[in-house]
Amino acid sequence: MAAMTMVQAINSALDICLTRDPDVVIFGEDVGYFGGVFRCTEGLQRKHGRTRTFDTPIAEGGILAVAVGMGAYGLRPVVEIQFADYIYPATDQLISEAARLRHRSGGEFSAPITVRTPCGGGIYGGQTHSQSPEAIFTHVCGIKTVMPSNPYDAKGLLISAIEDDDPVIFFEPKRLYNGPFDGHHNRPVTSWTNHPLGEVPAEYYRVELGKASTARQGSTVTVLAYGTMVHVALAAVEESGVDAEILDLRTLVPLDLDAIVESVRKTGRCVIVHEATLTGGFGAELAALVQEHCFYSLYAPILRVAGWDTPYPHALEWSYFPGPARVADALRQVMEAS
Amino acid sequence: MAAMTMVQAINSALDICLTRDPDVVIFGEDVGYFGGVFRCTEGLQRKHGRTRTFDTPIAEGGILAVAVGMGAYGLRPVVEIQFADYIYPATDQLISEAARLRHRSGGEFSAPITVRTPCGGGIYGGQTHSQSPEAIFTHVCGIKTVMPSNPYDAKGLLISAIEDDDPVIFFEPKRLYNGPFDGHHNRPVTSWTNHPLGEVPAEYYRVELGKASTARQGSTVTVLAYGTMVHVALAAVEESGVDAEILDLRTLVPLDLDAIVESVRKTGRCVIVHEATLTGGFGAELAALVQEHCFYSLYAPILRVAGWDTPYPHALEWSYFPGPARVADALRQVMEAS
Amino acid sequence: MKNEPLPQLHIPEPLHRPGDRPDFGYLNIPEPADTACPDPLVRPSEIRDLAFSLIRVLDADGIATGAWNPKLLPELLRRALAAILLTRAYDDRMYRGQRQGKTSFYMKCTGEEAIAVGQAFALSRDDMLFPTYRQQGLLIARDWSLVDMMCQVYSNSRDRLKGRQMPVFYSSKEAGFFSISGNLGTQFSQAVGWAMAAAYKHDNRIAAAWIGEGATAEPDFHHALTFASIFKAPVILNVVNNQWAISSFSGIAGAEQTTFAARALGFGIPALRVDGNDLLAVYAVTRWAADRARSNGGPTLIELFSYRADAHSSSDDPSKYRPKGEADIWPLGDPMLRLKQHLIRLGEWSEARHSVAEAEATERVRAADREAQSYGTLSDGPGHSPGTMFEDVFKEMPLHLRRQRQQAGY
Amino acid sequence: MKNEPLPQLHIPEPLHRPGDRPDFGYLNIPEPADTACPDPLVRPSEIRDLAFSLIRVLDADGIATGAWNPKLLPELLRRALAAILLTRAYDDRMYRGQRQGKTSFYMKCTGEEAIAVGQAFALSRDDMLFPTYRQQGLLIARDWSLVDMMCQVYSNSRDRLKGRQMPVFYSSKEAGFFSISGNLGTQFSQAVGWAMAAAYKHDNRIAAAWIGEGATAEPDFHHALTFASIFKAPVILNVVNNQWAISSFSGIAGAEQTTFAARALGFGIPALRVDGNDLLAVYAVTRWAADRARSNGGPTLIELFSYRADAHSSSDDPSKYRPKGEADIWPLGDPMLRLKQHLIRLGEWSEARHSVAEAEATERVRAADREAQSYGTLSDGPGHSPGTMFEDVFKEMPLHLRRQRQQAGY
Ligand SMILES: Cc1ncc(C[n+]2csc(CCOP(=O)(O)OP(=O)(O)O)c2C)c(N)n1
Ligand SMILES: Cc1ncc(C[n+]2csc(CCOP(=O)(O)OP(=O)(O)O)c2C)c(N)n1
Ligand SMILES: [Mg+2]
Ligand SMILES: [Mg+2]
Repeated sequence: MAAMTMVQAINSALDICLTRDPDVVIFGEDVGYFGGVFRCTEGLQRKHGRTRTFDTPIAEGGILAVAVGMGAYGLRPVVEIQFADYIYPATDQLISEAARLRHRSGGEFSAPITVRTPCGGGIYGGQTHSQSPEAIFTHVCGIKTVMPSNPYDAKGLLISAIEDDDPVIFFEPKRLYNGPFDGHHNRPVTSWTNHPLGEVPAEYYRVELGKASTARQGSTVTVLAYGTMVHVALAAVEESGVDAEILDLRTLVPLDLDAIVESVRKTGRCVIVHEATLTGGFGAELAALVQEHCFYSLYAPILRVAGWDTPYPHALEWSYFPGPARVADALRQVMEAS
Repeated sequence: MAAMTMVQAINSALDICLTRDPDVVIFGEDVGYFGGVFRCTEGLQRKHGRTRTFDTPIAEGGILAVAVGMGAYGLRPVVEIQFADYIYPATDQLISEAARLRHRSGGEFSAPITVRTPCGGGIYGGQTHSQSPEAIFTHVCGIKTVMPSNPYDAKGLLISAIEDDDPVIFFEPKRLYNGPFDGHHNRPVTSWTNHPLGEVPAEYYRVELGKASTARQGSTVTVLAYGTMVHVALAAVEESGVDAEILDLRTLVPLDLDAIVESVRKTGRCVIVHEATLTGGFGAELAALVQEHCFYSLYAPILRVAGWDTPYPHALEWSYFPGPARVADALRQVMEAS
Repeated sequence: MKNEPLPQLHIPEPLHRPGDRPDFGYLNIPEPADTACPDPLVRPSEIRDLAFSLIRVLDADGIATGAWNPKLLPELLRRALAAILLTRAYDDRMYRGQRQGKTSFYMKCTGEEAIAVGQAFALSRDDMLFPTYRQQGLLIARDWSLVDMMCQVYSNSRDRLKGRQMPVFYSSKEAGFFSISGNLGTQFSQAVGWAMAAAYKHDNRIAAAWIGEGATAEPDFHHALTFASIFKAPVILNVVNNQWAISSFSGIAGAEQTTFAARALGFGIPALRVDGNDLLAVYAVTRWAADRARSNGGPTLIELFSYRADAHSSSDDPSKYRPKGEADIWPLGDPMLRLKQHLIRLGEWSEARHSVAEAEATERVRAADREAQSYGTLSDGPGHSPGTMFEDVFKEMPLHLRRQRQQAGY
Repeated sequence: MKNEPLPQLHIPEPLHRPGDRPDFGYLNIPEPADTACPDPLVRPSEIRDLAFSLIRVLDADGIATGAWNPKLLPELLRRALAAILLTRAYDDRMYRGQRQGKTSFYMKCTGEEAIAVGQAFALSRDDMLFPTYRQQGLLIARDWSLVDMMCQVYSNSRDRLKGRQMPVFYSSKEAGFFSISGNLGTQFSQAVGWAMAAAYKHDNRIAAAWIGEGATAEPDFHHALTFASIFKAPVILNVVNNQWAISSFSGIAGAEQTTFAARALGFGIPALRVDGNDLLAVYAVTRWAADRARSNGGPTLIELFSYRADAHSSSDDPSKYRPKGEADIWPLGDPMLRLKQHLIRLGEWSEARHSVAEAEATERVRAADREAQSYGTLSDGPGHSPGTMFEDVFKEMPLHLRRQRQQAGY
């Protein structure tokens, strides 16, 4: 075990996969010699060689296309999209191709691709370096969608994603790269050192896709969150004093519905939190499922706390960000409902 | 008034807009001389001239980019994406550009673009000629999303969309182009002639964006539907004998939430129907909103009837399609719930 | 500048529309002897002119001549002719099957058969193909089972794609034939990825991809050229310029300005432009590009100049947008007739043998069709069970899909 | 072929990395006299060689010479030099502002100033500009308010973009300067749409767009060339090749194979390749392309060959991936010094006047900064009210946004 940041945990997962499987190749913009703008691939080219971790032209659609072709050959490509905001040029290759290939070829061809991409705000990135577009992909059958909230999960989930034979989009909340950020942007930055989930085994291990974890046990309301919002929810619980159970979903598709239903049936209340814009966000799917499966257990409407339906603004990003105060408000509101 | 198919109604709207506004230009693949693969632009080039309705290269992203640039100039481009399944190469220009331009430029530049695109299945188009990707765009702030269910609305909504100063995606359920299809694919095809909403004024009129209409009044359950599913819902009501109120949403963003809430508060039950895949579909947003706003009026869980979470299969399309039987089942199920 | 002309938006328009008398007099068609054949490892900058030429081998009399003559054995030529005849017979039968309602849709490659067939013969059997919907000739030239292809078209119980794909969207790993996509262009850049993987593995198989001239406007075309050139991928990038993209003439794809082969010049990729109705020329350029790719020379772009002699698909009626009879006066002729004429000139073929071969092709197709229909058709079944729709979305069916399948009653 | 070499995946690598001694000896730099200047309405096929040349006007001694000499009046040259000095002073001050925490981010254009400034002078004031983030010189050369630009960088109360955009993503309709996007490349094809609209309206304004050599790999580049060539759009398409795209050298964008100007050849678009550090040459090619566009001659692609002398942005540290001192030995020199030298050679400038001009630029920037900061900075405010975030998503605020704004407390 060693204290690792999320960047280091991701780097460790990539290093291990390159070492164990000669079919793993890593590519993307600036990931080669330089090691990535967030340093997640640092040192990998030097250690594993130029053809195994290399820079690509600036063409996200080309990166995905090449990954699909390599997957058809039998490789296991792990690509980086420099910011999730730049995944749109790749949507056709992702949605029409990677996600559909196994089905349309009767199972003969597949696209065992992992797409790593930093998402979320909180670094003054403005509207084009802050988005969380996970809901666009959770709607697409044939793609798995993952978003870890801590170094331990990041490493274990990333190894699982790379070893998975289906395409996986692996969202990395960039605001968590170097510390467990709870939304209090005015407080001193905390680091992963000393955080229990910043303790990461150096060796190979997996965290299974499709399984939520309980970030906090509680009895009166279930909070469904993922990525940065897990830490925000923890802060909100602290501040509101509401004894909430917080589920860290970790994988959105396939979803750990049973864990969700079990918790909400127990607590009778549910608050859903995500950083992406509200309308049509993944929270909508969660709310639809929860009301369907837990209808008779619910004491109060399910509330969603999310980014406003606006672009992520540069200077005003903390007004956009669904911080602990907004989550705490929602917790109080569901507790007050009769 | 004249009997019009949906194709004719759309053609009439385009013709009127070209006539009234010299800044309207129409372009897309095969829309010029030929008049479009679904014939919606037939005769427009001959009547209005080559530079006003013209063919483009096969590049959906290029089409949208050019439309954004034209919009910035001051034109009002109306573009056709030949099938909604081919909108993905245009997502970056749609999401990152058209939808964001007004906001990011402090209101100085805008993209008053209308994107017409045929959606939905039922013509043995297989997975790449049958999709309904509306949920990908309803999640994107800054875009309006419209889907008419009949010729009268199609014309009035299309004129409103073209005159709207924001980007609008206008989904045309291709299975409705020539008749009000209720999902009974084995029965004889019916035409728009004699359908009350196949009666369309020849002249200019608007149907306001953002307003639902009541396709059927009823008392015990509210069905939320749009596009082809409005007719499927009508058939299902017929067959189940359930006295449902059917709302034809017509515009998904901005949504007529008040009409929805009013109806569900009255009926106490809600079934949502769409053709797109279930998970993360627009039905999720509707369910989330309905449970939030009508929680205390609901007798039963809100049910969603939608396409399965699979690609739209060619030969098995009627097993995928959420037809009247499945909708009727859901109606019965919500009625049985205590 | 003074007295500038009024700015105008230029909208390309074909020379001839329905009602006009078609005429290809404006085409400049060089003779086989006009074009030199460089070494396959030549520097691309030395052969830029080939992008504006037209490589040909068969002259007007059916004699093979010039520097590009691949000097093929008559036996191979006869096999190629047989594959062309079979492709044509197959297209005719399947098209009629669609008209009879046995399937929903069909696409012919009439007039373009020499492309897929000639290229299949020039490649190794284990090279990987990334086709569009108009290269059925690749499968046929690789002796792939007609019955298997028909079962896909009929979406029947033996359709390996389980009724999921539209007709003609074949896929066969065993045949080295990548799953055809409905989304134009996507295969072009994927092929480059496959080729990069092969190079990464020091595997000397190469990839070949096809795209229509219309679809070159898609991003995948740009990505293919970009990645192939930068990473020197062993891939052959083929643009089939059949003059039409549904109702849009090639000018809507850029043909008024320059050739499609010229697109390669911007990437330092060698460009060959070839008479696509001349099987020998098609073979020769493909072989050249394959040799180059296998020698670490990287990609080649080939423009195959041809004509879509029939409708775009069974849903299309070309008389709405182009003059009747264009195909008949297409100056590069019919690829089948040209190859036949050549073999006869060589003394290796005769009208009599040709009639027999034609009848054989028709009969093979008829027999295959009988067998395929015995496994079902789209209209009459049997097809795959609806429950199969839930399979292969993921490798293992996740819980939500298992529940949906159950809900659907399977 | 026998004895084929083992297939290899080629990964481009720059000649020099940190620790190496940089050396640009491999660059082939022609003299101004080497390049002919064709008529602006020349057929593109006649000037393909210009895509592989390098148009220059200023020789090593600062003398303007050759066929492309635009013969500019000294007064214009002095104004251009002033704009370059102002751009440099502006960059320095804003960069320091970022380092002092007054804003979150900044991007300099050091070493590339002659491009934006030279091109702005060659265009008409009402031509429409579609820039990237490294053409602040366009605004400055158009005498746009420095204070207005700074307010955007500081996201303060006078920021017309209301704190929504990252610093340097300027937008000004009045300045004919399109809203800069964070998504690389998108402006390139949009400019073509704007130009098509102008042609549609018989309006003789033209559009000009910029893209980095790295971003040419994006689809928008392909779309721009495709649509511009097919519809003969009156647009100037500029590729700024500054050798680097963050940490990736130009070989990762294709520079090992050919020039970026050559991309135009595949579309029958004239290609000019120019010394981007030579303001006179930049002016001349831009004027040529503008004349062509305004005469219905359609688009021109210009590659501006330059060097990114500083970091990619305030978040970047180039010493991690390239040798120190490359900028100092860049063989095309510093654009400011070259223009200064030229003016001195002409007898129209002196070291003394230059010092005064530099001091003036610094002082203008300082004064503007004082004013801008009086309207606020990112760190200290005041900025716009959070309630403004909900505006301009749509022209009229729909109900759900009004409700959200209310919920947010505004
Ligand atoms: C992304 C995408 N856009 C549009 C279409 C609709 N479409 C199918 S075929 C076709 C024309 C293609 O022409 P071309 O590339 O020249 O190939 P050809 O049919 O001539 O072989 C079009 C526009 C599609 N399938 N995919
Ligand atoms: C679509 C997209 N992909 C990636 C990025 C991240 N990014 C920002 S600048 C840059 C490098 C651009 O290099 P180049 O085009 O050469 O322009 P330069 O910075 O040299 O002026 C990258 C990769 C982006 N902004 N947009
Ligand atoms: Mg074609
Ligand atoms: Mg650059």
